[in-house]
Amino acid sequence: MSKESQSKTLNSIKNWYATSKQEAGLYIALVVLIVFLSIASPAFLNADNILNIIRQVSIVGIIAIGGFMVILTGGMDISVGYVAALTGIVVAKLTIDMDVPMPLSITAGMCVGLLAGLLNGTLSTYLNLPSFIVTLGTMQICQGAGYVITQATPISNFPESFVALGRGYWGPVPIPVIILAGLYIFMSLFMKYSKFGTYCYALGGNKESARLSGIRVNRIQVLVYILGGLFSSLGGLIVAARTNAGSAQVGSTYLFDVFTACVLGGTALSGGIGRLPGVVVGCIFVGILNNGLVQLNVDSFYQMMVQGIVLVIAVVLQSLMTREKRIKK
Amino acid sequence: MSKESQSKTLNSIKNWYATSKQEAGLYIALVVLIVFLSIASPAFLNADNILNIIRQVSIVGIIAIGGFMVILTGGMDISVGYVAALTGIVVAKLTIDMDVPMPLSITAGMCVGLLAGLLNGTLSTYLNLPSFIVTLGTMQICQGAGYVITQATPISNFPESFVALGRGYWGPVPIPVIILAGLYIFMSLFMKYSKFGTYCYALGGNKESARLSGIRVNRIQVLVYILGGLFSSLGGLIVAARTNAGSAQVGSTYLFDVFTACVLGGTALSGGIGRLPGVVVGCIFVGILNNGLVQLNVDSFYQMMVQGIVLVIAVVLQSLMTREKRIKK
Amino acid sequence: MGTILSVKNISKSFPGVKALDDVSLDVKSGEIHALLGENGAGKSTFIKIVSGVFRADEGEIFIEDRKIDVKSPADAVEAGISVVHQELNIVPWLDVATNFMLGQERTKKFLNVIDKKYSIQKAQESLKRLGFDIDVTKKMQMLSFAEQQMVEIAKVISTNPKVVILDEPTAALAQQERTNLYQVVNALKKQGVGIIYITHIFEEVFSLADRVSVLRDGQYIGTADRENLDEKALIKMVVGREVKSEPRKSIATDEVILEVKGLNVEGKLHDINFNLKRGEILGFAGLAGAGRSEIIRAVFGADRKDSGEVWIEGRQVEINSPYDAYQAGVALVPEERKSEGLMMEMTMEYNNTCASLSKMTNKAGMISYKKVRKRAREAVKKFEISPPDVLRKAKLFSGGNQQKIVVSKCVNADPKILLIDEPTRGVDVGAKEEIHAILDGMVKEGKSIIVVSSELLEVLKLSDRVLVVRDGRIVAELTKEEAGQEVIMQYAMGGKQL
Amino acid sequence: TPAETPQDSKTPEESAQESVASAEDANGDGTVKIGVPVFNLGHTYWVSWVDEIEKLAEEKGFEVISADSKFDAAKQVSLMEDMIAQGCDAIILCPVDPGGVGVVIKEAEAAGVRVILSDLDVVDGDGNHVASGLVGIETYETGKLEGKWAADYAKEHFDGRANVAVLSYPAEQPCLDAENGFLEGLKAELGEENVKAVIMNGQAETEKGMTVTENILSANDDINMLWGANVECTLGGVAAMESRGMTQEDAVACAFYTNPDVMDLIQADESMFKVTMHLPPRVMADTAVDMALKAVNGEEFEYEIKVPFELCDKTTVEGLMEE
Ligand SMILES: Nc1ncnc2c1ncn2[C@@H]1O[C@H](COP(=O)(O)OP(=O)(O)OP(=O)(O)O)[C@@H](O)[C@H]1O
Ligand SMILES: Nc1ncnc2c1ncn2[C@@H]1O[C@H](COP(=O)(O)OP(=O)(O)OP(=O)(O)O)[C@@H](O)[C@H]1O
Ligand SMILES: [Mg+2]
Ligand SMILES: [Mg+2]
Repeated sequence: MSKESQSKTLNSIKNWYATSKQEAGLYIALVVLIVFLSIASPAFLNADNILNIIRQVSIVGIIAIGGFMVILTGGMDISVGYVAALTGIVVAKLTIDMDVPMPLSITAGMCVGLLAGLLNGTLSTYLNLPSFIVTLGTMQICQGAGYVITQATPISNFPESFVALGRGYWGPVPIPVIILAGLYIFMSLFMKYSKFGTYCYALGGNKESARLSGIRVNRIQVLVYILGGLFSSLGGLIVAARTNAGSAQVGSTYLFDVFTACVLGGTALSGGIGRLPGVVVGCIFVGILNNGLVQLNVDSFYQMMVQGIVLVIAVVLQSLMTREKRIKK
Repeated sequence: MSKESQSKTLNSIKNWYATSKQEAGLYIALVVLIVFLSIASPAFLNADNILNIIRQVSIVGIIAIGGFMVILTGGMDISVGYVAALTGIVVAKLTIDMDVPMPLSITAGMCVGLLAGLLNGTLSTYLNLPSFIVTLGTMQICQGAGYVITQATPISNFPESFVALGRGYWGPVPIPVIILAGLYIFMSLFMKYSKFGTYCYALGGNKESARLSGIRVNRIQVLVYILGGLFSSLGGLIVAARTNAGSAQVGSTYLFDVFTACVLGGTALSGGIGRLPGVVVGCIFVGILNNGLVQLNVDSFYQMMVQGIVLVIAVVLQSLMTREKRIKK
Repeated sequence: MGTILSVKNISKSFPGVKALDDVSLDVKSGEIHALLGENGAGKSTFIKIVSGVFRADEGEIFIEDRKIDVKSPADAVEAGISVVHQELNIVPWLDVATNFMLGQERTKKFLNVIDKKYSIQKAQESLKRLGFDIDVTKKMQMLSFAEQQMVEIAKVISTNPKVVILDEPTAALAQQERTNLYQVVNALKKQGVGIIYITHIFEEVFSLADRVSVLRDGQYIGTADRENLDEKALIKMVVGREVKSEPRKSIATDEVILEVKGLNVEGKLHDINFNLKRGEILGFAGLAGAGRSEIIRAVFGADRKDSGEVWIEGRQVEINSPYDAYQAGVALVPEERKSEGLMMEMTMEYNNTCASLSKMTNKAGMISYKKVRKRAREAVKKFEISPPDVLRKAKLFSGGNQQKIVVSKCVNADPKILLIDEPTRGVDVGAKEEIHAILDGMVKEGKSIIVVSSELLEVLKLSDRVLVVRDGRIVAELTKEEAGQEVIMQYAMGGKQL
Repeated sequence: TPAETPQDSKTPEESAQESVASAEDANGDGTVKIGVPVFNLGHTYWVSWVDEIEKLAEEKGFEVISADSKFDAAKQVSLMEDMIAQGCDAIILCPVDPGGVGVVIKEAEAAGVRVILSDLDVVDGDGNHVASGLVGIETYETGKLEGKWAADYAKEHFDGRANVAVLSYPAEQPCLDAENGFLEGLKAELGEENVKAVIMNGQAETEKGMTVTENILSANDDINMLWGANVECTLGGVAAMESRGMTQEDAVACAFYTNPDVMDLIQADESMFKVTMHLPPRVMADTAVDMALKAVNGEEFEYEIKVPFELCDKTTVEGLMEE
């Protein structure tokens, strides 16, 4: 009996390890990075800078939730950054230039994400089009629309209350961080404990098996794209609040950041594998990397190179730590 | 007997249709676009403009050969654009600033592609890392190196002989077009009839099967990445010759152009499916689209939107025409 | 007859499982050596080591007394070892001929250009030898599962190997093709090739094998000459106990629960009409490619149908997708477990419950992993899934155990009507009886089942009624009493008309 | 000849000399740290600008932390936050999005980090300046000046007609202003009816400039003038024209901003590249650094100092090259 209970605890430890080990390498890489940076730059570890980093991370983090879900179900959404930008622009145009009440214009902004997601989802699912092209098209449409609306001149000066969404604090904690934390906790649980969440994994794992198991794969797929759009829009709201403007000069970097965070966090681009906690750690890694390079005052031309090299090292480290004992594949 | 031979011809027609139909929709979309543009803008169909378009297409076309091969084997290479840029920069630096003889500096330039491909290939194959991250890292390294070398100031004024590579003519035909045409014909045949080409398809279709059939999949995979790098470098040489400079401001758009051309041309991003002739048509489509918007004098803010919309329409059209009768899977 | 392949003291561990423990085996040239064992005994692992897919932890491999080091499948192929693996390994988008020659292409000197004509010719010839006439320029994907399997088999034996290893080659084949395969295997044997033949079907062992070796839980149990064995002894050797096989008693009622009327799928199915009664097990027999799978897939909504009505319990239901089918109380165990049945990267418990998640929620509508786990543990017990690790990824189970997981998934959904395509493909003798007993138990609870199986004996044993399918048509309906191997085969091959 | 005399009491050169301001930190606890979230290091102008600041840092003994905003407003805001968190004493920036950075600048100023703007001003909702100082430029007026120059050239060589291929870069406000100014200047001199403009986004890159110009040329065979929003895309445009066999007989090329290559071209006889507007990065950097140091040391200074562009054509190029 005692032997059995022993093997039970052993098993549960194994299980914990098994579920989190796909990110284990990332944790180690993160720790290495943090230790290195805090030795190299004394200012790195002060509370101010840490809050600063997570506040910066929060936007990519929120967008990455949606991006992650799409990737998890075996698709990809490269329109995320510009959907975010367009959302901010629409809200700014409506609120600032047209005096539409805040709640209404925010709703309109979220509709950008909704529509973009609906377009992405419907075309890629029901017409079975490659999601790369569909979302590329959506991306260009959003980017273009952003320029058309703003005429390349950012629309600034939101009411204070809205700006607080991006710049305010709740006690010592920035509001975007609270939003991110809330969303992550909720979505992590949702992805794990809801039927919808588990079905997302099934879709990415084997769409045909999922279909034959009576799962309505198309409907779920479209919903996931819509959620992707909505999270992008939410991110866009926060960017707008943070920069106090709706601007078409925003959005180009989110795509790579989101993908990098997901992949570093152990998400397989082929779908079916990955966990939100990993993604958030991936985002933090990317954020720390960006911040650290500034802290170390690396020449900005070298920054790109260093970033590339660190990225490769991180992923090598991750893979070496994560390696299941060499078995096939 | 006659019945048999009849069914044979029938079969071969069916086969031809089956192999080219994955691009059929694209051809139709292309024709629609051309007809529309030549009605809307009289200058569109003159010989001058047509040569102009294919000359512009040739750079993306050459890079796309390598990009296609990587995608075909189930990977992705997002470093293509910046490998091309860095190649041009290295050649410029050596030739112009350091007076290295042309053949030597061109060789050095091609080594950029070789090394980038080797890095991409080795890490993603032998360490089994996600090709997205690895090539993203390579991309950043190349981009950074480009800026470090040029300090953001293009290095200009190649010898005439080199510039001819990008701007010269052979009779009425621009030299880059000849290079592209030659490469396409050779590579199309090579991919179709050679062992290596067939193995690329096998790798993308089912890597494990290929391995079990005794194919040395890793070796081929690495070679494909190297070829991808080399084609990028070749494209980079032509960009440098065309602009008469090695510049770090080049390269950002090639990635999307290459992927768009491949996907429009019927290449599956999951690997195993696609043909080079489709890719070249995809490139031409992208080229015509860019050219047409200028021909029509579309406001540059609206250009992006229109581009996105046309892209989505093209791919919808393509899918509707291409739809195989719904069979299982 | 010299020893051609000799494997000594092989051990192999996977995380949590010792798959092989000091196993030795030798094969003589011109010998058919059957390798038997329960699901998960380590048979596939053993041959994967011999063929370079896995590396052994310990042990040596000799070919004709020469020690070889197989680091990759390429090395094994070079050494003359050819394998048909248990799971299909094809490149779906390439044509049959290219698949057939993959890795063995004959090339011209110039740029390694493949001699395509030769490929086509060789593929066609080899397939014909197996009694198999298909257009080898077709895409592999267009072939049925059985046809794909035949291509693989044909490929392997066409390479003039020294050793041929067949891992459950007949599991996907129907009677006719099996017979063809036996002939080819015997011909190879005459040429002096050493053959390892893995199977769960005992008739094959008795009609083909010269010697029989048995593995159990990764341990080598023993080798015996076929002459010295009878079925009982063999079962005891494999399972370690006796297996009772009792004939089923019919409990079918007269109440029609499922009725299919005028079902057509263009080019595949023509005017299919049949019904299923409550408590009945209805068998579908026919040759490979006859369209049996297509019928139940169309009923289930997995494939589009051009016309036809489905009535359940006297009411017409619209089934246009598997979801609709599940809502109507119909579940399907698909034919191909790897591509249609399982999510290979997901855990056993996930696969086991993903079709019945609605039943796994707590009051708040959240999935209760306690329930999921409990259900998975029950399934492990009921289906004797080994290793009994519910958190193991599906891809890490042996073939037979994977099959059990698929069946358990559909049983968990608690359907009124279970459609089951090849229920015991690759399942060992003991577990097969278990699955049969489970199906029997289900009808006793008032459920109804349609079984499609290429194993005639299985159809005969399970079914209360048998429908014979040929060329997309139902050509005969036989009661339990009328049905017999010969009659069915006659109908199936078109020798007898209704 | 400078394009415009600055409105301020002091010329930038004077004010720069006046304060070879000690780089002592105000509270004397170390060296001054200046953060520079650069507008876009993809372009030569900004590279030279940062280089100048770094040179000054060595001369005057302060520390520079620079990073690339990559022309992304949100990225620039992040960098500023990083720099504030890191304890910079001052930040010098050209805002990617003048509307957007206001809040961060306020935050910085509140945290005692003095912010000096370059190129573009930032005001809050009530129209008050939020930063400590501004090194201003006048792109619209400068563009107009160049337009006048081009009009004179057209009168002399092209019978007073200007058919311009415009390689615009609408994403950057100063570029857009310059473009509008140029066209305005042109039209004012030649008359609306004699000016035709084909405006396309040249994306500020050589290869894109070249492609777009090729496309413009094949749609319009009467182009005799090229204007580009920066040197890179204009060079691409010139290359496109030249590879079509056009010479300075057929067309003239005008650009905004400079680099050494362009000066060579303008100096040469056979090039169609005739004019550009030079904004001396050294003066811009000097002025900004000077303001920043003064601000950190608590000295008084004028809020805005305007730095004029200088017209760079054959007559002035040698003088400019010497700098
Ligand atoms: N890649 C793997 N990783 C971990 N465990 C594995 C792996 N492959 C097989 N196993 C385990 O090794 C044991 C032997 O499996 P194997 O596939 O050899 O069985 P088998 O005898 O072929 O069974 P079957 O008759 O069902 O095909 C099983 O317990 C299985 O779960
Ligand atoms: N994906 C496909 N595309 C085109 N034809 C197909 C496809 N799958 C199967 N077929 C054809 O449909 C017919 C019936 O298929 P299938 O072999 O699955 O029937 P079956 O009676 O279930 O046979 P079995 O179960 O023994 O394999 C065959 O002629 C096969 O070639
Ligand atoms: Mg097995
Ligand atoms: Mg079947």
